[in-house]
Amino acid sequence: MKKATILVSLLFVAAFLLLAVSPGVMRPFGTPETTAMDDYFIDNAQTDVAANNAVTAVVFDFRGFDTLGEATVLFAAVVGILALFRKLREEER
Amino acid sequence: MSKGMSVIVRTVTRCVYGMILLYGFYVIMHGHLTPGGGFQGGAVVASAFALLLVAFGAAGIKGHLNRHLLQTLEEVGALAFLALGFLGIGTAFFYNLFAGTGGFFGAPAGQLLSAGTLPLMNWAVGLKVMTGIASIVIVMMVGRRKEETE
Amino acid sequence: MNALLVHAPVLLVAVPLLGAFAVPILGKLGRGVRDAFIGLIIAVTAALAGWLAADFFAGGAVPFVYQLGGQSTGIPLLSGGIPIRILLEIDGLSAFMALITALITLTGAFFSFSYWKNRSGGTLYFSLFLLLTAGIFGMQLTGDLFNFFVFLEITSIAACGLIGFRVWLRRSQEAGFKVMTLYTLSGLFVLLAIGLLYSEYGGLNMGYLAGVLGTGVLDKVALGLLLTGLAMKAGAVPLHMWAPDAYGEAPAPMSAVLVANSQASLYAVFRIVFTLFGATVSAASLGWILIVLALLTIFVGVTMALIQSDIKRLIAYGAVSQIGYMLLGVGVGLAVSGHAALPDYGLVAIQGGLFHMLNDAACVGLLFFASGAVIRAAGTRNLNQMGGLAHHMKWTTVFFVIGAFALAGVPPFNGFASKFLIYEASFQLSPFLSIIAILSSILLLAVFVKVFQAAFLGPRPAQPVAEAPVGMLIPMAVLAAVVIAFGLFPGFFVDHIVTPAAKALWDGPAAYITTVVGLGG
Amino acid sequence: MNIGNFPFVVAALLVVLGLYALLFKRNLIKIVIGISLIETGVNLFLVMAGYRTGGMAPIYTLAPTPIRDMVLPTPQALTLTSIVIGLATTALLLSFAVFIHRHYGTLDIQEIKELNG
Repeated sequence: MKKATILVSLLFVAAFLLLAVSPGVMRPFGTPETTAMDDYFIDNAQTDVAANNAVTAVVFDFRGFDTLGEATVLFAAVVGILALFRKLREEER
Repeated sequence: MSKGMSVIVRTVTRCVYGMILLYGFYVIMHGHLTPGGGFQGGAVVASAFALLLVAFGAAGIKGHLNRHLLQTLEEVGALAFLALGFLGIGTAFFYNLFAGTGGFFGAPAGQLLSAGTLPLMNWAVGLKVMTGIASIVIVMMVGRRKEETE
Repeated sequence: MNALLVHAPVLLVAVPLLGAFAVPILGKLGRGVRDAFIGLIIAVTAALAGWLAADFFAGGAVPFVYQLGGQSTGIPLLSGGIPIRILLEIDGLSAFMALITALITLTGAFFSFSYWKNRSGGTLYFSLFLLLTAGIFGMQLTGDLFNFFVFLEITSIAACGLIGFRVWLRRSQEAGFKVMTLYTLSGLFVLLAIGLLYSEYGGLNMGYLAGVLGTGVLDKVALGLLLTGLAMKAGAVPLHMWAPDAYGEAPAPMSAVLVANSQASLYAVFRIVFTLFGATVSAASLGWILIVLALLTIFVGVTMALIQSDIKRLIAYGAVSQIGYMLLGVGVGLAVSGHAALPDYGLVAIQGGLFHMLNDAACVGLLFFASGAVIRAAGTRNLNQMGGLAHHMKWTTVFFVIGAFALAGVPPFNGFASKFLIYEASFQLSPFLSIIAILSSILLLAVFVKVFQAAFLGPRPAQPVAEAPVGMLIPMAVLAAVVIAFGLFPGFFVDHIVTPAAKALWDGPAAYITTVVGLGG
Repeated sequence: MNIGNFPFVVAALLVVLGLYALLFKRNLIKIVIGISLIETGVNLFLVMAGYRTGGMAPIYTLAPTPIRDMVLPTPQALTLTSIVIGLATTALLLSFAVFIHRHYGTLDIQEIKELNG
């Protein structure tokens, strides 16, 4: 019974996702329509940031705050893992 | 297992270890010019540490990779990145202070010392990622070994 | 505006991050230095949040943006109508949520100093705590969808590190794995929705997207994914199965912060249904979906609380049911916001829902703190093995009773004030809603009377237990004072801080959009 | 050659496969693999959203002349971020799996259910 419910919900999600990417709903591959933001990055990476690599310009300058968050996620994972494998006190064993 | 793997693996590791490190540092250093950057280069360097760990075992790398040093370096990398963000706070957080000024790191696009704070951030993130992943791998390896002996 | 205040939105994230990165290094200098530093960081953060909110509400609650890395902080740089940099956007709701987070993290940190005194890994514990704080603030202040996802993941990972922190308890590891799986899944749903929206509209800013979203299938799928993911992270039934494990197995002060974390996800649900999709989807049908979820959450939370014998798990189910009340209030508001007449009780319902967030944070926090003190003293979490604690722990008993009555909605405590607004408004939409809500509150009161009788009354325990240390009592006293103050003077708080927040939702997305893309729209 | 929506469908199928593993597998490691599969699907979707037919990498160093259309840089940056986040989650999940194995001596979720009800 429980398994049937899970299967039905999985099929539901699958249908949902495939509907979203089906032709007519999702645009065809390789044809982005609204590209004003990305065109700005491509055109101005060299003048604004003086970086030849537009992706790095986006990662560290235009969206630098995301990268700070990303570094924080990794830091959180490291701290969490160190905490799990830390040395315990005698009374905590 | 704690003694590491066969002599072939260990010899090959000795040969390629330096090259992987060099390549990783290259990727970090040229992040603003060529494909790559702090994260990618840091991951390459960390993979060299992981290779060392696999080849020589947890006991074999004692004294070579100090866990506490790695952790401190990771915190230093994170702090440096945050400090670079704070550097521009006169204008806005994460404002790129040096880019295009012509001075320090202000060369026009295409040179190694260009792009303002970007190369510095690449180094900070690279340091953070290489030490972070390395300490995850080492801690998990050492923890697993303890479990085997218990 | 003051120069520091201009940067306050980003400092609310950056200062706790600075703390989190520096704590492991400072921890080597000894516990005193470390604790002083953490106290300073968290106090500065809370003061900044309070100052920002005070200035914001006093200035008429006009939304403003903070542009990261640009030439100007206040005026976003646009390209083809799309903001190209990450924007933090403060409106009434964000400022209000930041106040809640500041209150809970401040008391949680000071409670933790005492709670984690004789345990291992204190440095790592506080580092994770500060990361969680930064993540929650980031979720509430950011105006960029992908940035929101990044902060969502920071809170997920930091929260799971804290849930599994007591590694010697096997249940905490099980809870950690389970919660991490579901948090990751919810994060990936959100990311997939962001990808769909980006591929269609080429932008990531919420204000920009709110202005251009259509009514196509793609938008509906994105809305569905966002709502599923965030409802899962907020702990709404039927995706609540992680919530009691998380609240129940985390260290006591962290359970309180986890509730603030769930509320941040709930904030995102409100932001998405009112602001992001506010102009394009049918408010009535979406509102009724929220109402049904809310009723289910209230009902399941209370009935499951009824059968628990583990004190923390019981409070955890109580906390789950309170999420339902918040959803109910805002859901009623959403359901009527589509009406042409815009009846006034819609605004009252939203006020009730949001005010209940603040009240719930205070009283659930108080209950978790008190339960931490009780478990520490009694040495067990099983209610059947406790008894007579009131003889030795007078202050803890008083605080527990205040928290329990407030949670169950007994006057004159704060839970009553906000629940009354919810009952009043939902009665006008359908009497059935308020009947279920009231009945559940009464059941919850019965549950807490049972707990009180089992844990605090009865004969003196065989060996005397010690009262909780002062370091724990003071944070509890602060929260109890908040609970009583909000209960005695609800009008003042509703007028000055809740109404601007509720209006930010009720008045629709126009102000939020205009702040980003300018008056040209 | 026009391939229409086919790449997006592949990404969606990867997500569905991952969900299947997550929901029906009993081994904790397989559940983690399922999560990684979903992550891969989502990342693939993100990076494909930024592709322009015939575009080249958005890097000016040694770029072929004349410069053609470049693919969109933002999705690549987002994917980079989400890959690192995925790494962090996977590492934490696996650590929890290690400790669950230490405590319970098994990785089968049927035998690890103290937290029901």
